[in-house]
Amino acid sequence: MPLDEQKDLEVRDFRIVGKRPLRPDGVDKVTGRARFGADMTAPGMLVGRVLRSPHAHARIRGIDTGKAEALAGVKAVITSADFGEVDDDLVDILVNCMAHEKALYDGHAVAAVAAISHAVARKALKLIEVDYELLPHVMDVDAAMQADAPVLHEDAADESVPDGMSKNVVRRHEFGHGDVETGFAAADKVLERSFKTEASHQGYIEPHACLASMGPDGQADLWVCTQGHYMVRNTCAGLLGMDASQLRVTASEIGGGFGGKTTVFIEPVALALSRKAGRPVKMTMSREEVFRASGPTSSSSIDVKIGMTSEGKITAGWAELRYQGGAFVGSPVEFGAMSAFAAYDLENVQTIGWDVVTNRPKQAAYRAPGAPMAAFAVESVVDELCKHFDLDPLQVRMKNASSEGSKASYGPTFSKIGLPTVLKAAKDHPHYSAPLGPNQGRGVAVGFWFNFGGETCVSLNVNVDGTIGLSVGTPDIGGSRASMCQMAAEELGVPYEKIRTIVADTASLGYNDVTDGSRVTFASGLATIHAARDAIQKLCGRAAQIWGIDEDAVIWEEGYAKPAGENAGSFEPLSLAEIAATAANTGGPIAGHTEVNADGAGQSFAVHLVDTEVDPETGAVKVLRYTVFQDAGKAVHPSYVEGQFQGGAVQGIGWALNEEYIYGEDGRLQNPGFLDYRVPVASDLPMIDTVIVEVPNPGHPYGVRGVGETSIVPPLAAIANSVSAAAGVRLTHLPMSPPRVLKAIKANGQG
Amino acid sequence: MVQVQIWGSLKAMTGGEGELQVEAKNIREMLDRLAEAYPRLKPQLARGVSVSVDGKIYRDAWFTPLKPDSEIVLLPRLSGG
Amino acid sequence: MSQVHVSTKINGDATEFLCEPEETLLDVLRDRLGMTGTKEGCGTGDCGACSVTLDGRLVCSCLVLGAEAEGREVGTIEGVADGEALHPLQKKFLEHAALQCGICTPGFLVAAKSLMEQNADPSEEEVRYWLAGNLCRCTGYDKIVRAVLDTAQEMRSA
Amino acid sequence: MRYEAPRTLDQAVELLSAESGLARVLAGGTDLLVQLRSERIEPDLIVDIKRIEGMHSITAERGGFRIGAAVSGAELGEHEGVTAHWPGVVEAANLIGSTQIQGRATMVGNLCNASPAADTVPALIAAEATAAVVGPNGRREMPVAEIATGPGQTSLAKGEIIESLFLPSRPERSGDAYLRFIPRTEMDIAVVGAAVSLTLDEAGRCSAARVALGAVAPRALLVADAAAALVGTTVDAAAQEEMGAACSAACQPIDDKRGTIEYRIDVAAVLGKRAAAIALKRAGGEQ
Repeated sequence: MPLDEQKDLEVRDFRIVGKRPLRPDGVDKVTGRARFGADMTAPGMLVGRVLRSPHAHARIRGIDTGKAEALAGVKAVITSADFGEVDDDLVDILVNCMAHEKALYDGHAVAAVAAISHAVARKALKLIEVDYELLPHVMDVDAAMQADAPVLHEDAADESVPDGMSKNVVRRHEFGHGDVETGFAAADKVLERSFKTEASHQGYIEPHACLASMGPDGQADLWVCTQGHYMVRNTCAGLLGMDASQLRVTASEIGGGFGGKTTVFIEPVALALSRKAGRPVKMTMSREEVFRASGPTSSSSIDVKIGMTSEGKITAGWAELRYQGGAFVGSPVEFGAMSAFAAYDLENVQTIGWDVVTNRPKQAAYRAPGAPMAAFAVESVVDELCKHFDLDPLQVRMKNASSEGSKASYGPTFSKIGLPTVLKAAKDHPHYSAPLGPNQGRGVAVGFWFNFGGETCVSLNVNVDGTIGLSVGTPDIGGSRASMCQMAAEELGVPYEKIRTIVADTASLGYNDVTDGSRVTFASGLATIHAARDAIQKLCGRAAQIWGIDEDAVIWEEGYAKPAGENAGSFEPLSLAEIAATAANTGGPIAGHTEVNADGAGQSFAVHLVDTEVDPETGAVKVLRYTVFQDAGKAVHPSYVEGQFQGGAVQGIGWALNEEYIYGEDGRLQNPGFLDYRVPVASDLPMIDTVIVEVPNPGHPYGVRGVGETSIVPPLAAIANSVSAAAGVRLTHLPMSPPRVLKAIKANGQG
Repeated sequence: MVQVQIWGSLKAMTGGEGELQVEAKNIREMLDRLAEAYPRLKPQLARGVSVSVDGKIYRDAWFTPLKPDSEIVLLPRLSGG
Repeated sequence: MSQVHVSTKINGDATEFLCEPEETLLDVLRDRLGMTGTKEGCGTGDCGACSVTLDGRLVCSCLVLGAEAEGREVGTIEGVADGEALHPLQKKFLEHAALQCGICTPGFLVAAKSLMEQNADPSEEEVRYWLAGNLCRCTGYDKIVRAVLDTAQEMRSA
Repeated sequence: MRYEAPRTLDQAVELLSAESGLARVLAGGTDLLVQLRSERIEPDLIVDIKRIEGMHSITAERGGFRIGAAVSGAELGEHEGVTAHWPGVVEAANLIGSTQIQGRATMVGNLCNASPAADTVPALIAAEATAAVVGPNGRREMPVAEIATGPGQTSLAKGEIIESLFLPSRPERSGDAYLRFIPRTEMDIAVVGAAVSLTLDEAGRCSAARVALGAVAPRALLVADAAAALVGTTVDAAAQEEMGAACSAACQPIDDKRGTIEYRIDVAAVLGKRAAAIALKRAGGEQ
């Protein structure tokens, strides 16, 4: 859709989109009927369990499974030997699911059993003998980059990494334009600071779970909680050497993902066990396994250098980012490097990112992967420069903000983006000028995320009674079935309640990319709108047949086919239900389809405003007030948009204040549970206020932008700026746990 | 001819050039020509890229038309959480 | 290994089951009785997804042995609605969009119902502390707390 | 594993004494079930004491209170008498875990789990509470401070269980308080815990005091120097300052996932002072 059609978007009067209907899966979820990953059973089902390495780095000299196999009630034991050769792009995934020559982190799977009960499975694990040769390990990103650091892989680096670096450095990324040295020379103040963030976990409340069943004929079914069941199918089929058609994957209800369920861990293991045992195998991770062996996000070490004039104009921005992504290639450092300065319209900008491997679990995506740490570092330095020149931090951001026509720090020129509008909304909000008490501080930060569209396929079936069955292929994590029903109802002109949206299995609908990149309301929504339009065209065709007029003399208005145009004649409008009732007589079933690679996802920006209070004697931080401002393009279901804003903010609060992976000297995870991996609890928080800004995305028929991820980008920085103001000292290491805050306060007092 | 901007770390594969010119009418042709003209870009192209055309980001759409005055920017393959 | 025979009452229904001595009430509910509305998020009493009532007291069913249910009364999410009629909390959770993924929702509802029975007029702070043992990772708790406060107000004026 | 739920104390003692393998007592289960589940322990016998007569009762005795071993935090918090006399002990018990945990967790369990960070132990020590230990050789009353001997270790002999705790009567003008530091507002284990119990004379001077700290040593510490800093003073700022310094000086903490040595030493002083201020108010009749 060309840009000049945007005005129509802004004035369009929606009937159902923008309202807050009850979600269609709601009653099941408040009554306990909804079935999640661990809620399925099958006749003859076995219990699958994984044996995990207690060592951070060890060569596996041998695994003796004989005693376990001999135990009564054990039906299968597998190791990496039970998997064959796989394509290059699947090797890391396979080795992560089942260690091959080396155990690369505490919790790395080395073998698995299927048995008739939990008790037998537990005993069997103890009977598996693994001969480990312990190797030195490395956990910290900066330590892993040292020339003499223990090496995980001999040849994982690609052509981007210069010679002479540690073999743990596996990728180098660089972005930017202009010349930063020229920019720094034009500044009145150039500030360089270093930052660290610890690894955090998505912390979804539902542990990974699946039920696999494979018959001797090689046909298999898999029930699993995942953000992408087509991804699970393709990956597992590749890992097990199966045809994709032989594996049907059904996505269960999913108890949170936030990026952590965009890959496989136990699923191929369950299938391999089921194949060997000839019976269904159910596997669920314990919470401890989730922490030790699923995919937390990277920890990071970042240097930032920014030049500013005394009037608050940023003359240059530079950052070097080092992320460890666990034991395999693939930290999201390139997204950190791309997004770090995306909120700023800069003439001179350069970012460099290093992807580093360590003896930690392979990172998985976590909500705007890579961006929150980069924003923390950059927004902290911008804040410090504002303080240096005694400038209003929002005005400085307004002065330098990216807007339509700005060249983004990662290359392209922005089309219509909402950052200036979002900044203005924050500046005008009463929160920004509210008074603060002693030991309190206010922080502000900007965040950006790209958003993503991707491959999408939906099918919309008009039932004979005039109701609609809508099949989508993107698992619903936060209410997307409601949004799909709204968009289909909007197009078709039928009541919301007449539509039922389901998440179809992999055999029933074409390929869909994973629910990630904040893409579902955008991409599945776009596909739903087009599928509805496809159905409308067919409905109009049937009406034309009935009336005996040309198809293009029929228009669709508010649920009715109507004759239109000079020669159309005069007929009573036909409702969708009336046309559906005679479908058999007019050509058979009526359905609309869309198969699309949905490009044109619009970027989303947010500003977070937060007040905190610091106890100067203990370093404890209390969040007093929090307001999120974010561009949603068009909020289809505002309640769930607000929910994304609030949830992202609170995950960010956790990351900023208390959540961290803590490893001992032995390389073992010290806090693999919700007791000591401290996610925010209800009593830690105030209400999270939200302001939805709507600057329509020209790439979507209703102007929708993804909203799920941007909301976790600003909070780390906003809270750090707030705590730094309250404590009177700059905090540069996340999380800002009480011992770190108190130490900084004391050091400041002595300095 | 279309102008293609590449990201910084790829310049090491193009002899320091950050803006490349190739003859192409669509994304597929552009990627093919780049691989021919700059063989050291091949591994990255094989791993996958996104392409921004006039500010709109495409991931796989080969036949997206390119015009001589289009702003074309190569990006790492985008995904999310 | 000999199994324990247990006679109990679940949501008012007399129920008997056999379980291993080390099985938790959560395991029994989910794996033996097919009552999967009660969820397991951690198995260590730190997330509240498995909240049930035992003789009217709110507990984590992962920290109760199945054998301990002998002669007791257990209340689960499956007993919160009265047949077709949703409990006011269930309705308010839907109205306020107080759930996203929904995995923590049964635990929150059981816990909030227990609060309503103890305190008809809780403050926001009381709601937040009462529910501090129920983790939600999607919502940031805002809409959950609002839903509970709104329910309390509605139940008081009813 | 066997599960037994005896009806009498004698039966419980007999079961525990006769077991040749690993036996564990189940009260609230909030620690035991976590250990079971994580496969850290695999007991051969679990003795559930909750069906024993009297285990759930709180009774007045010699001007104080006897609290059965199976009394949960929630039940304790609902008891007006104990809450009025020993608010510090009750608040310590009520700080343990969530509402759900409160429905199960007991003070005796907290004591026998012997975690250095147990919340109730400093408060009970400050209160000079005793434990009634019953075993094959009969019944004895022991100071709470002598139960835990180190992390996870107690002085209880095979077959012995704690039947109840006794909180003594208190003089006029007395108050107690317990504070702990945790990173969140709920659901954490104490990084430092501090309990103060004190009595004022008619002139408002502190005539007696007990100060105990948790999570700063292998077991809860009774800090005599801290108490001495209060006695004879009006518990004014200077006395509190000196008392805080004594708290810090008594710490022998470790670095772990919950806090650093330096942090624990600093915060012990802060919490000690703050707890003293609350205990002082309570002794003066304020709540």
